[in-house]
Amino acid sequence: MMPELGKYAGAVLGSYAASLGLIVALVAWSLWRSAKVRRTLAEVEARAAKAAALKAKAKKHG
Amino acid sequence: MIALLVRDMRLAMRAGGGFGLGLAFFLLVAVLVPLGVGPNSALLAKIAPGILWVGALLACLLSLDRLFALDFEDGSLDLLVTAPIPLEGAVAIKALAHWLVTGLPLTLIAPVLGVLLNLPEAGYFWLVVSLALGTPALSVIGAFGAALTVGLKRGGLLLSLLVLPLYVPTLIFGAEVVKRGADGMATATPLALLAAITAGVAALLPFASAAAIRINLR
Amino acid sequence: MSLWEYANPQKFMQLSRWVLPFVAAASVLCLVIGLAWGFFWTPDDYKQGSTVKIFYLHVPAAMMAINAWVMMLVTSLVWLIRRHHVSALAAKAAAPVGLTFTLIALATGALWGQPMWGTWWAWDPRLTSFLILALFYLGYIALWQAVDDPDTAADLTSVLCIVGSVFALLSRYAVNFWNQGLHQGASLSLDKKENVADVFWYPALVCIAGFVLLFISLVLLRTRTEIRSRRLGALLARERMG
Amino acid sequence: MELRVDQLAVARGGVTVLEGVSFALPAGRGLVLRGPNGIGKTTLLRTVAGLQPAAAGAVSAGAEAIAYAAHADGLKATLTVTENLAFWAAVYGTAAVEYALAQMNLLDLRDRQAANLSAGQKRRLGLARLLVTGRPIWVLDEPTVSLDTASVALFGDVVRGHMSRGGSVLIATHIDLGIEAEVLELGPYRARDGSQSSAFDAAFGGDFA
Repeated sequence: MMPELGKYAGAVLGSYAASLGLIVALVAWSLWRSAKVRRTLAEVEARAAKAAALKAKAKKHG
Repeated sequence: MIALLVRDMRLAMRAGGGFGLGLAFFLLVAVLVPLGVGPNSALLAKIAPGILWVGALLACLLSLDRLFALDFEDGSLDLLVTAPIPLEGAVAIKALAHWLVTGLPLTLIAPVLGVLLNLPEAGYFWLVVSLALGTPALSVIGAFGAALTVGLKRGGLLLSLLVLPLYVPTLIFGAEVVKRGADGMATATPLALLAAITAGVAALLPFASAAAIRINLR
Repeated sequence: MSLWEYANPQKFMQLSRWVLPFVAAASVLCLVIGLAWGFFWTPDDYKQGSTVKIFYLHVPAAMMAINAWVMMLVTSLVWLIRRHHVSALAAKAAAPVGLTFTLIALATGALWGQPMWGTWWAWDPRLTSFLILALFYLGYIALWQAVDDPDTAADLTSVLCIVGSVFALLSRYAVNFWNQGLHQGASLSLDKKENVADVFWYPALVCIAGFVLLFISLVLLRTRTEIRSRRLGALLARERMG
Repeated sequence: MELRVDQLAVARGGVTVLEGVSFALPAGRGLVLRGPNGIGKTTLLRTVAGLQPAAAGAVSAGAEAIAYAAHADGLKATLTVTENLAFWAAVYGTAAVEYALAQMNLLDLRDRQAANLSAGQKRRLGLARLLVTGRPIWVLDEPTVSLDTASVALFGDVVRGHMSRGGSVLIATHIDLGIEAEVLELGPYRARDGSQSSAFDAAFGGDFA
């Protein structure tokens, strides 16, 4: 199945490895950052909602 | 406007350091390169135009981070923005003042350093002409970089990263003029392109620089 | 319904959440098909041998490296003129993608140049231009990183992007003037496809489609992250103020 | 020339700090802004002076009628007192250097470099700049910082003189300058629950699940 690359095997395989490596690294970094920001945002949103609920409650009683 | 030019020149003269530092750096480059590449005069003659242009460019870069930062720190940039002179004009004047205290002395001292680097005789005239035409562009482009980074801590390094790629066309055409002049070839084309870049950036870039300063002061 | 509605972050988030999986899947599909086709089922070039297979990575990456900058230029202009936050954030999101494509084009170019020209690096006008383009990307990204206030950063980077575009064009011209170069002419353009035999051309087209879709999906994903991060910053600022 | 501020909202770092600020300052009058630290006095004054855009609302007087003075005096340490003032006089196209020196009691120091002035003397020089601008509306941010009692009184006289010639003064200060001026408490204009500017809320306020 593997095509005969001849004397240029190093250059061809190196190109594919370098390119795919860079792309995979970029995608992985983007996904990791996306997940991290999404998680932090969810935490802060929950905190903000809780604070708002507390404030509303205090208003009702006071 | 003229008052601003006079003030900036006066400040540069009295501060002492800034004025001489660029020249000293330029001199050091011209001394260190032969020490690094060896005393072969044919090789030095060949690379002299490029070394002299790169040296002038880096010497220009040295004092750029103070161009607006000093005025920003002591509050006079705020006052200049609210003053009745257009900020675009003020930026252009400050770039002109920067050129008068760095670019112009570099241009005048360059032939002396050309001797150190064995620049061929035919090259001296073109060295002075190309630096005289090209260094104003370096000051104006540098003013743009300084305007972008004016409010930043550690702006100096970022300034170099932003400005050096913008210097590429000026450097290429400037060094090309000297190279061709030294080889006794026709210099009209790169010289015209160099002049066109200088004229273009002097006319247009102050608008971008003024916009960047206004954004940074908000 | 006007196109500008999608410039609203909420609208953008809704639309992109729906679109992103499809674009991402299509991009993976195109890249796998195009690269596998090119790698396994195309013949060697009579002159360049098997190095012709690098073409399927090198050319699409180089095209997208430039297109990414053009996209940043357009979104920067939109931000300066119409003040749509999504536009500025999309430009910010695209820059690292563009830089990666530039690096791919440079790396594959060096690997290709070694057997063809006998050197890893030649100061050839095209390679040099891409090196300068990489510097422009670095400066742009560094400026985003250095400025704290997000709107100020968006304004400054937009100005830099516009000025940088002019200088990138000037540099391209200057570099051409400076060295006529070893690089073959543009081997792929839509009206000149006779330069390349059909066997190479069809898989290359699939690869180009794959790179375009990859760029779109990465920019969508990263823009979504930037929007969330803006909202996060705003919420934290509100918390601090009590 | 009247300064009129209408429903002004100002933002610092993208967060609205004051909103709904309205006042009118007729020629010959003074207005003192008061409020706790951090409420946004400096931001408000910078917005009025045209250094930053308003988040909402309008300022009627053009920026070219306003002379602004802030904490930093914009002095150059290596220039003499006269040179510092002469520069601004040239920029504003006036010839009032001698008059300004006399008014701020700087005549004896005229040839001294700004680097060799005390903090209070520098401040006086910074304020003398206002006199050479020839502009009718002064916008001052804490002008009396580092001035001693005598200098505060001197500055109060200068401000009164300016008002008697038809000039007006908008000033943020904690101390009494001894001038006749109305007082505007900024407390009631504090932006509600530290809210974002409305445009930003519309853009980033929603649900980003």
